[in-house]
Amino acid sequence: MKKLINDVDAILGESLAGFARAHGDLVSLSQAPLFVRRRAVTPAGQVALISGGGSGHEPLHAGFVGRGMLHAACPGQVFTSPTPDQMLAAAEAVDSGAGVLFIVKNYEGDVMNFEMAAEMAPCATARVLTNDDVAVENSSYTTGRRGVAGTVVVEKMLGAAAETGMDLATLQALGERVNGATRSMGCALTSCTVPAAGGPTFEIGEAEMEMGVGIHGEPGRRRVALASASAIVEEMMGAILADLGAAKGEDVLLLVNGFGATPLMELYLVYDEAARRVEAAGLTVARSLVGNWCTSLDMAGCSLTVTRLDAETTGLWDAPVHTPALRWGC
Amino acid sequence: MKKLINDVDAILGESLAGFARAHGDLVSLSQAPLFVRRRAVTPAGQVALISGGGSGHEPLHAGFVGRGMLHAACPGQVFTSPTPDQMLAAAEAVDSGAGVLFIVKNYEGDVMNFEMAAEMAPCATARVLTNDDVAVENSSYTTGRRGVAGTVVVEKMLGAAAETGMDLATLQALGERVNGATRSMGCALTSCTVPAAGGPTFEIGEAEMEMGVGIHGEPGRRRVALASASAIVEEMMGAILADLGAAKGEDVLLLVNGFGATPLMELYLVYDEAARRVEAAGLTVARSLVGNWCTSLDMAGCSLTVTRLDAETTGLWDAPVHTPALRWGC
Amino acid sequence: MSNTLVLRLIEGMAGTIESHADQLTRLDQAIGDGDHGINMARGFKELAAQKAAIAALPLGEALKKAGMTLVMKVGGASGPLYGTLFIDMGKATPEAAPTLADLSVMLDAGIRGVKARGKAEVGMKTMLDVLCPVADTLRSLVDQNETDGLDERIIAAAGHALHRTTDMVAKRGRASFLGERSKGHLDPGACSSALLIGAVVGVLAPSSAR
Amino acid sequence: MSNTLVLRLIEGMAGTIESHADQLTRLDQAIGDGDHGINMARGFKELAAQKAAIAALPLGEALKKAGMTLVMKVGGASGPLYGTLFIDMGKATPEAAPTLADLSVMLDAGIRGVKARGKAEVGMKTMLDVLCPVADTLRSLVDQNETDGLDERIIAAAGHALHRTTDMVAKRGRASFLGERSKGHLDPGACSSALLIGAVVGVLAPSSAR
Ligand SMILES: Nc1ncnc2c1ncn2[C@@H]1O[C@H](COP(=O)(O)OP(=O)(O)O)[C@@H](O)[C@H]1O
Ligand SMILES: Nc1ncnc2c1ncn2[C@@H]1O[C@H](COP(=O)(O)OP(=O)(O)O)[C@@H](O)[C@H]1O
Ligand SMILES: [Mg+2]
Ligand SMILES: [Mg+2]
Ligand SMILES: [Mg+2]
Ligand SMILES: [Mg+2]
Repeated sequence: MKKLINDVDAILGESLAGFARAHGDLVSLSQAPLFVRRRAVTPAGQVALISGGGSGHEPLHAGFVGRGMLHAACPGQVFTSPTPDQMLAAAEAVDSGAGVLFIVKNYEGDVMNFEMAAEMAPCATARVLTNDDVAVENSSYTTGRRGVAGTVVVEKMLGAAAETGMDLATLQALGERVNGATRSMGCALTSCTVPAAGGPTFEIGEAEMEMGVGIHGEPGRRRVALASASAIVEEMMGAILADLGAAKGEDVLLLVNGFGATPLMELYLVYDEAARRVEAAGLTVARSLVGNWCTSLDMAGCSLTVTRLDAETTGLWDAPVHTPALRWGC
Repeated sequence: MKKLINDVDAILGESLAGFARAHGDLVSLSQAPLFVRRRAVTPAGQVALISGGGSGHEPLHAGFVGRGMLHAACPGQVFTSPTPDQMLAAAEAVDSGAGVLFIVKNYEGDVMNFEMAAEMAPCATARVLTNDDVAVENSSYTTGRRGVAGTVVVEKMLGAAAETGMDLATLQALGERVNGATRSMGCALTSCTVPAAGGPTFEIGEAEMEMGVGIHGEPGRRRVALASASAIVEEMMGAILADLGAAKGEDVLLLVNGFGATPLMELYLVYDEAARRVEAAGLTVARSLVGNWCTSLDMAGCSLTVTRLDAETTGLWDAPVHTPALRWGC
Repeated sequence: MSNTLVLRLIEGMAGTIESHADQLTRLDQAIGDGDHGINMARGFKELAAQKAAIAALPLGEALKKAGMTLVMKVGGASGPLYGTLFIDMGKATPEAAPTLADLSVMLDAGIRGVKARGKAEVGMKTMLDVLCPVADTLRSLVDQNETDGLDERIIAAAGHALHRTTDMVAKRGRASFLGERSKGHLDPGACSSALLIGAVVGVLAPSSAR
Repeated sequence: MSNTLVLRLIEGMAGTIESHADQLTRLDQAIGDGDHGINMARGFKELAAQKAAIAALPLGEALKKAGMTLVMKVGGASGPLYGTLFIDMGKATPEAAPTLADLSVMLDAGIRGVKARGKAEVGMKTMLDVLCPVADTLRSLVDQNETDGLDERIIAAAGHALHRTTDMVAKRGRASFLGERSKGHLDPGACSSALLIGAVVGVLAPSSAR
């Protein structure tokens, strides 16, 4: 394992200390319980958005704390859900009295820990569950689909909506609508290495890739031979569009997300393949985002996310945002 | 070699096509000769800034084309200087009549190709050479120091200055001043793989790292045993500060730059180590930037850059910028 | 239960988890995200750090505090689940020193909590696939008033149940994302449950410990 | 020089570069950035594609156009340098078919251009460390009017000079960043120069080609 770290057990705290130091104008850090919050106090009447999950997906979620996006983020250990004390302390810190909306990726660990936090919370809470990963068969007998990079879209749009003073129930409904209009799928060329584990999570041959991989290096649909970017995007975008059910002529947002070790040069090449397929399906790529937003430590590979847009959600996407990782309009 | 690509020979064109498609509101692409330019016409009287160099350092340079930074960028093949026809075509496209300033990283290939372009250019040109890499011994008998991530700082500040209508000679002098106030050093944990070469540029053991590496996987000061982030930063920051000669109490800009395959989590951890050392040396970290800005394809590792700031350059750093990769204030 | 017994139970569980952490992580790398051993070790290390304070409490309170400690320290799916197991066992603990029958009732209560928290049942390739067979064995032995060799039987039940998770297709937890590909591997949480049961039996009936 | 000779010179040089591209790249991986073979192959492929148009020109113009083609296609350090070599040779080309003495003068002119462009001299571990010894050999043979075995001597001079770059410490090019660590490796540009000289000799005096 080759990483720029000191002590394996101290990574999270040391990294967050650097994060808070670099972005002290925007965020502040609580070390125990561990959470990151906007420096600005939540205005009265504004619902506070709190997300969180295992670390290792940076900039998700702490990088999205700031004006027009999250009010707080609770980082768990690497790939491990945070614990309820973190969510409770964060809620207490950022609740303005209008309640707290938890944005939770659909993993049982996250779901249960946020659930316990909600049960113990002194304020009104609601929850939006993201589950955009079409790689996983959607069966009511299992846990359902994973929440992956589409979470970034949900956090951005809800963040903008919260700024307008939208109430908790309406925000929650909007979140479910955005999540319902979002589909993702990913593919890994290499494994990630969890620092505490010290070695790669999975073995993969020089000529293999993992199609449909999750954001923790969980195996995906199947192990296949390494293919061209064009063939990879064909399969991923095919699965996404088949499941999305958008009508011809609709606007969509296209997000190409790197998993951490894939250079921008490759991500833009993938973007070109993806955008051409979206357009060929009769949809319009009205908004785009290309970069490393929801990563898997040092995994090589990428995911595609498509969100159906309407006038409201397009406006929410375009609204000013000022966070460590995402900034526009101000 | 595992990369998200189609044909090795088509990577650059396909990737830039995706880049131009994703950022069509800001930039446009000329395929032959190959260059990226701002969509907006250069206002009369404004000096145009053109940079360029081998590809594989994305977002440098094309990602910095836009308001408040570059007017055009000329991407060469991977790690290979662009050719003079590119610079000539770009100059013709963006010169407003006020002349063109070439920002060139100090590599003989870049220097000579930009030099030939300058000899053939129909407009007034001047050049700023960046050479911020302290890893290389500074000897007048050799090529001198390499230009590395400090180039981002030079491009940002000159871009802001150009917007104010500063003339060519004054801009050039400012560029030399900023470059002179900037020092960098890097360290690699893994090699990069040039697509056309098909394999890693250098072999490196599981427990080794390359201290003082360049941004093309060029060997650095020496091959050493993998060390803690703290020890790595100690050596790099020590070399930087010793060479920078800043006086106690001065403000500096601290840039922590990833080489492409190092996750944000590690970069922020490194940032914390670096910032603490800057402060311990009696300097103030007045501005910061953490991320992948001047990369080496898929190399793991990072570089540190420190720039001495004064009121003018601080203002230039803070000025609005709107490019694909860097955006604030608008 | 005496103060020292609770102390020794915590030490026994924490020791087992610590020495098997790598194994649990390896199992989780195969069909999960490779952190189960790390999570459990973090939680039980904290439990061990607080053992004196916990052992000073009445058993029911001790279990609840142990559970809350796990909830706040383990994280992941196993944190709330093991936490709930202990907390709900604590809620079902009598004031007097518990009999074997009480223990059976307590374990059943804890398992009900785990099922509700995780929306899971037996056969879904989770920790329940060890916890439930063990609870069933304990209950039937208590019902038949057959306490001879009880410890060996519990251990055998746990081991056998753990082994059977190999052939299951996961319906809960991260392994469920793998569908059929989850077959052929032990479930990590089932393994940690078997280890904890072994540790408890080892403390309560040292002679029969594996 | 006849039209077909120029055609065959271009084919000879392009063929050698293509078949040695990997070797040049490997040399550049050791002490540079691993693209020399790729750069040269790209440039000479373009030269080959334009061979008909170039060969149709008078020799001086043909050399200039070939040089400009390399400048616009090779990139890196070697592009402007080889481009300048050809362009400046073209500028020194007489109208009439060049004699050996003319060739020597042309090569000297090209080398002067390379030195000026690259601010380099002999001994800095670059292509000049092959080009200059070869030019020296040619010049002295012409001066002594000794054209017997000239082709073998040129090839020998190139090979020997290339070999000597191994022990040099680079003072120019990317290898110079390595300082002492640049020792022990052939210089990639010196190698491509030796290859090109071999190809030229092979076309002009096929019997003695390696
Ligand atoms: N819904 C559930 N019900 C019961 N047990 C579960 C459930 N989900 C997961 N588990 C158990 O938790 C174990 C995984 O724990 P752990 O790796 O610590 O958490 P995570 O899956 O969040 O990384 C699984 O092996 C399984 O036994
Ligand atoms: N200043 C110079 N003068 C003469 N030759 C040089 C100079 N700089 C580099 N070279 C030659 O160019 C070769 C490298 O070419 P190439 O790899 O194509 O370019 P780059 O170094 O830009 O990647 C070196 O091996 C050396 O022979
Ligand atoms: Mg986990
Ligand atoms: Mg090069
Ligand atoms: Mg796990
Ligand atoms: Mg080279």
